[in-house]
Amino acid sequence: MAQTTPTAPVGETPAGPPLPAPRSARFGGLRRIWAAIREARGVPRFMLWTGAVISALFVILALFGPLIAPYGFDTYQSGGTRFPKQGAPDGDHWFGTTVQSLDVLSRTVYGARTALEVMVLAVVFSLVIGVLLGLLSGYFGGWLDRILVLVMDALFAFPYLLLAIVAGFVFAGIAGGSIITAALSITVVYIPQYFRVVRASALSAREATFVEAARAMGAKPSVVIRKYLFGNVIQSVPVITTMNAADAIATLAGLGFLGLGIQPTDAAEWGYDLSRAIDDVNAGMWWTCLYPGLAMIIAILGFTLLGEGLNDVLNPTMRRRRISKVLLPAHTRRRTVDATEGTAAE
Amino acid sequence: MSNTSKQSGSLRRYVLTRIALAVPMVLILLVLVFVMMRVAPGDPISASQGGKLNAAELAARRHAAGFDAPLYQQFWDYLKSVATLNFGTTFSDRRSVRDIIVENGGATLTLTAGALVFAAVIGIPVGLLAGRYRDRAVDVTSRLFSTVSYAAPVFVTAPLLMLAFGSTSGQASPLVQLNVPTQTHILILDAALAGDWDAVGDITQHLILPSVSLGLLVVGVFIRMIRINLIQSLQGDYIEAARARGVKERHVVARHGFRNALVPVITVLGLQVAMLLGGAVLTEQIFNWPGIGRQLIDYINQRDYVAVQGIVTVFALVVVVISMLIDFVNALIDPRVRY
Amino acid sequence: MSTVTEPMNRTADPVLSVRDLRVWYGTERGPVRAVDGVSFDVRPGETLGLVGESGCGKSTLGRGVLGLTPAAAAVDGDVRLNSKGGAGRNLTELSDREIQQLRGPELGLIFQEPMTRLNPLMRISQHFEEALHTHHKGLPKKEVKARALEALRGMGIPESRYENYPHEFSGGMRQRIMIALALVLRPAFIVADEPTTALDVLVEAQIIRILADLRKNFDTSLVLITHNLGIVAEACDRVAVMYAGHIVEQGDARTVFADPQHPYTKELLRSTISLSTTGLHFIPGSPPDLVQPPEGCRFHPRCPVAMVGCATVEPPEVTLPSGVRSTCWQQAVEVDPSLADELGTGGREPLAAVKEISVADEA
Amino acid sequence: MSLLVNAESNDRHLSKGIHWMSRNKRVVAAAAVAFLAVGASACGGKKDNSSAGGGKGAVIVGTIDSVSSLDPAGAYDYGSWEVIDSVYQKVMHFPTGGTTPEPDAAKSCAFTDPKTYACTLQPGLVFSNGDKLTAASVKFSFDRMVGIAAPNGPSSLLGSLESTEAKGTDQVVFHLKQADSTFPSVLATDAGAIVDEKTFPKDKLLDGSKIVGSGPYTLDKYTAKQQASFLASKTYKGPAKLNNGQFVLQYFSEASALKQAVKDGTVNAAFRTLSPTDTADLKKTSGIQVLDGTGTEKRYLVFDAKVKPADQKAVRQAVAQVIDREGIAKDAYDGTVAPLYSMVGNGIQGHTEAFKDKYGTPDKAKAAAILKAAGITAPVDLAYAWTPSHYGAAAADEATAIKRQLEATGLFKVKLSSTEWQQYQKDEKSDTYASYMIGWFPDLPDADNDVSPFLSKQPFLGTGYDNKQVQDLLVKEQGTDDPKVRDQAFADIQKIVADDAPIIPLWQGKQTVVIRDGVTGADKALDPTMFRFYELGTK
Repeated sequence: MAQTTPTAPVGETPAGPPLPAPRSARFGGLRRIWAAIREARGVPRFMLWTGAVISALFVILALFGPLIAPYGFDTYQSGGTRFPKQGAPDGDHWFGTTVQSLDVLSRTVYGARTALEVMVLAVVFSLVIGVLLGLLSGYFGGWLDRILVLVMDALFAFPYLLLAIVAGFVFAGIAGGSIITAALSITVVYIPQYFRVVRASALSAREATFVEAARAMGAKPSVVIRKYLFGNVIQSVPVITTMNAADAIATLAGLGFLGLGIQPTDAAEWGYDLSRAIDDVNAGMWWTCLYPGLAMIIAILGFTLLGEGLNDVLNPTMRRRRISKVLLPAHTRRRTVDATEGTAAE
Repeated sequence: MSNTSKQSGSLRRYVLTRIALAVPMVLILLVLVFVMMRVAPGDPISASQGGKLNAAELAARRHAAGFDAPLYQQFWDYLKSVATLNFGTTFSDRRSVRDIIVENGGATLTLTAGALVFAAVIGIPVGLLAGRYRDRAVDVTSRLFSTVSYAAPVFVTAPLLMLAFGSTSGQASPLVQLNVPTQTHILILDAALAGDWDAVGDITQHLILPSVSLGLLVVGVFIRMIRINLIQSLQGDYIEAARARGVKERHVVARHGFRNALVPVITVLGLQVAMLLGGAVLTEQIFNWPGIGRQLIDYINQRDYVAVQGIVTVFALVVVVISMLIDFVNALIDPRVRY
Repeated sequence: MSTVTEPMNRTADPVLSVRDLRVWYGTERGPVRAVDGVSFDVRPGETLGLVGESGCGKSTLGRGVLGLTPAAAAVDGDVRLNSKGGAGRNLTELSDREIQQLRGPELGLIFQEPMTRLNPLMRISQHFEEALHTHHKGLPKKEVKARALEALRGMGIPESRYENYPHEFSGGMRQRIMIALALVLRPAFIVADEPTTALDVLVEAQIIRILADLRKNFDTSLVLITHNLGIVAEACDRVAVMYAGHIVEQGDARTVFADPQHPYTKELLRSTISLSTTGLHFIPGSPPDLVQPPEGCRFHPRCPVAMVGCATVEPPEVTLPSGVRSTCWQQAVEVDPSLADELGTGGREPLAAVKEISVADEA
Repeated sequence: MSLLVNAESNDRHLSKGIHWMSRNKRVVAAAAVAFLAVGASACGGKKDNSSAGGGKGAVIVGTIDSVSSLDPAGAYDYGSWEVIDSVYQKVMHFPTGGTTPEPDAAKSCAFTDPKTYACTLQPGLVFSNGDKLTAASVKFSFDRMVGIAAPNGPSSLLGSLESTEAKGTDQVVFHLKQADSTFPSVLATDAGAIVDEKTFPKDKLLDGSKIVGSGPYTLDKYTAKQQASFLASKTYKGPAKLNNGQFVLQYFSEASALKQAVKDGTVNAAFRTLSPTDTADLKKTSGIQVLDGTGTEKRYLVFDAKVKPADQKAVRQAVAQVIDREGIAKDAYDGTVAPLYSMVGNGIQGHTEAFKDKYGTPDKAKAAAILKAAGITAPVDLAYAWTPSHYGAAAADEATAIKRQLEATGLFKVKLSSTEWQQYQKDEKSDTYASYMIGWFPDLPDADNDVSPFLSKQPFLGTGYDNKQVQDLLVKEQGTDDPKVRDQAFADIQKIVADDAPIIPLWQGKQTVVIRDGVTGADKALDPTMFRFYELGTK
């Protein structure tokens, strides 16, 4: 990643308002985001931070799952004694046990781990592919653009869960239900979103005079894309990313629920646990369904709040000057001097 | 009215161009679906007979069923089936996808409509209030509600609802299903046509839980979109202008704010139908709802990709058509669109 | 000196008389003193030009009078509307409901940007119907249409376009429609907020003529907000020059232009291109931050003739024999040397040095 | 044009002062009212559906099976056969509770020689549409079945049928390719269903649901994947005694939904297939009974003798020695399955407890000894494959249970691998798995049908097990219909299999039917060969 090399036409170009100053081409966007976050107030601030905290907790839970969870996700006995089958919550198993006599608490914790892995993979995949395609399409245009747009729109036209299901069904057949597979099936759903956003702003940036200038100066496309478009685009991405992160959790669970997700013996997955729990619910066993369900909702909630908050903060049309009531100090009447009589009057 | 002919003309022109634009999209969709289904492994025969027959027998049957025909051949057949609106015949139980749509579409339609009604009844007023009284209590609570409802997947809310309100599964009690003569394949309509009001009651009772679970999926988006658009339209210049003409505040909000907020809202809400169709798959599965979504899952499990292909195609086409209709509606509401 | 308007202006008492009007916005950084103690009068059929750099509070003043300031703003002072409907009430003390009823029939506002001021989803007819229905309950439909068409005709909009949508009109036409919308209710007093800045020169002339004719046809008083001194000279009886939330000079347009008193007015006039001026002159520095306006005279950091005292003591408003009122120590001390003491010892030394620095800061 | 008129009129409204919002309000209000009304009428609806149970004397049975074909030539799955069996008649049938076929449409049948089976039809048989059922109909049905050989059809069951011959109106002679003692049983399956030659096309499957048979019921109303309603046939002449005038099959997508339906009383009975949890819960529910009967589904642990370490007999034996069938039945299936100690199913003629006799109760000491004797050092690394997408959710539990049992002995380290069903079949045949999970649903209640597919010269599983002695025994038992000879052959086969342990039988499914109080005859209906809907009745 070469910083501004003297050959790069950065210096000459007037720092157009929509663009970060050349030097911060790559971090300017982020810096602006951070500034916006810091000056957030009121509801957006609340959503932003609540979301952030919940998401953080979720991540911690996932990362340190093995330390937090009392047992492994497939542990069914300890010290030779087998766990109760569908045992109600008690001292040893705070969240009870499942039909496979697994500890619900541990399953839930490890579920977070799985969710995080898939989430990160899915988001990264779709981010990389989507942004890349979007930039190329928006920057170069032409037939490449036309074809990509058509395909993406077509993908976009699919009901997204349906798309994920079909993709899951395809991938699962090819590679079996691994974490990667799940992530891929979800990725397919999100690529079009990134593509659209990125392409749009790439298009607008492309018309901008300074980019024209840069190209006129013979800047390599790669340089222009990296320094201008990317810096420009970076801002719209965080919102979508967090929103998708939330979505990814739900979609993964949806796949798992339909048995198209990760293989149950490979990892703990909330959707699968829920599908198994449906029977228990009808049999009045609430704990196997409640805790994974709750965990999922909270996790999704966290990321959604984060995304919403970011959106409020970053989206200018949603930004709003804080109302602070003004108290006018007592009036001091302006003194007047009337030259028509030529005497000063208070 | 000198402008009458002009406007209708422009509207007609708009509709035609819009349709023309949809054609390549449809073609791409078809290719996508076809490719996906061919990448998908397995076939109905080894799925259903795999445990029973030896390899040679299986191969013979696969050949007999034409699963080893060359791709261009298969694609051509697929295109023909779409062109004839027949969408192919399922392998596992030899139903034409058209029949599936006709027989099970009614159920999905009922469910989706129910969900939309619920989402609209809750979402529109709340969204408007939230947008009008921004950052007040009503706004904050509604936003939290919308976020939660958005965060809770169908298969979490559904069981909980079942638990809470006593579960009802299927679109009606078997006897009701048995005794209502089939005319429109929309059970509730058939019951009404037959004048069997107990049946209608039974059907509606079964309809509530599924619609609510599915509706909760989109009500959040409803609220959010309506709110945002109202806020934005209330910031419009013509709002201040109207105030400057001394227009009553409630007219300013209603006539200028709400109405202008409506245009983008309709678009987004229309897109939600796609989301509903997706969610319907899960909902139908959970509530044993005999809709298209449930058929889809069945056929996926049977690896009947002729069926899956057909159903997915129909879903996709429906979405394309809907988005087209939305544009037409917008063209009606917003004169600018026509030009 | 025009003879037509003079006597009328002098005799009739003002339709609108504003005293010590203040409009402050609340922000993160504290209150913005957009309008900070402004007084002026507008007489029937009179056109008052309100000039000043952008951001000096012109538009806020206009909206402040009509009570269209945002929720975050605080307004006080005395705004008397002596028209039939106004009945000498103080507008700043009216309820939202009361002021809303005055807007339209008594107070009109014409906007800077005509393109976005009409509701794109409503036909022109509907705009008029709405306006008329609001203020004349139960006006028969025929009557409504008749009056609307009359107003449009006045603005040179053909009847055939009555049912059209806003987007079917050009910018100039829209502005004329906006004006027609304001006039159709025959308000006694109209604020025109830079009505021509968004339009090209030809259209501008057109609009200005229309506005100038107002008072002939309807005897409407007009406050014409602009930064274009040419327009003022052309269309206004009197002019008020605003700087940083204050009116620094006001009086008969011709008198002020012929012999500007306040240094800012002088600078302003010099900086406008005319055949006489050679090369472009500009006022160094930039308008002050209205959250912490400069002590003393707000113009002193940029004032070429500022005195040391200007930086600390606020100047009085001097009414000169010509009737022109200027808020500047220069005139004040001329008129009444005794006031000089207030500037303190050495208060009359030029502030040049200080100015250099402040200018340096700005650069 | 009309569009425009609308727009116009709208605007007229607007100008009259009826504004969008007020219109919108009205819409919303209307919708709200509608929704409330829905709610209200729903409460009204409740009464009537609780009474659904008994209504109109119809017995409503819920199931999660699905029908793939209403035409016998295309039907080769339990869901379809539930329908076929009720609508069509067969030359032979299995009497309730029995596994030896008896005449049904036939008056009498017998082997005239090992390769010829001759039947005489009952006089005066007619199809539900009035057409006569003659020897020609029977010949037509079998020729058609074999001729069409539908990809999803059961024609493979008639593999040994050379040709069918109609003599006169009531004589049917079946010529076989080779001696096949199981042929009478085959005739009793629904592969032998007799169809009306005037209704069914000769060379293709019948479309639609207008099917005609001579069975106990006629298909009255059919909605695919939702409902099938059967009315007692007025023309039926056969052994079955009907206890109901009408029964309804209600199709469910999810076991949980089915369970809820039987709990709510919207169905009178639930057959195939509730989850162990549901069954356990229903047992506790008042007003509901859960009946168990022997099922036909079996689950085998199959070794591939071509893959290490399964190629070593000692390893296979050691596994057989420690595997705890009771444990699997309890842990994975809540006792909804029964331990199985032989490839030949419980209750099938010729069944022996071969594995129990050889290995007794699970014993890790013996197992260790076996390995030691063969000079194998424990722990042995053994890969076990299973598929999540064909044997239901509990398959996961079974796989885990097996892993746990084997590892608990300290003699094995088990690596579980799960593969999607499609791939699974390929891998298993291509000797990829050392050991794997296979389920078996026999077509006939005949020992031969439980063993020959796995042990014959070309087994359709990758077992890598090729035992001449066993293959000879199979030929022998297939060559005769003398019970004593066959039983002996099967006894020997089971003994050898238990010793070589190429395949370890684990469990045999129980069929479970859940009925609400007032439903009669469920015990008789619950027959291993086929569920007898006609036995059901309501008090």
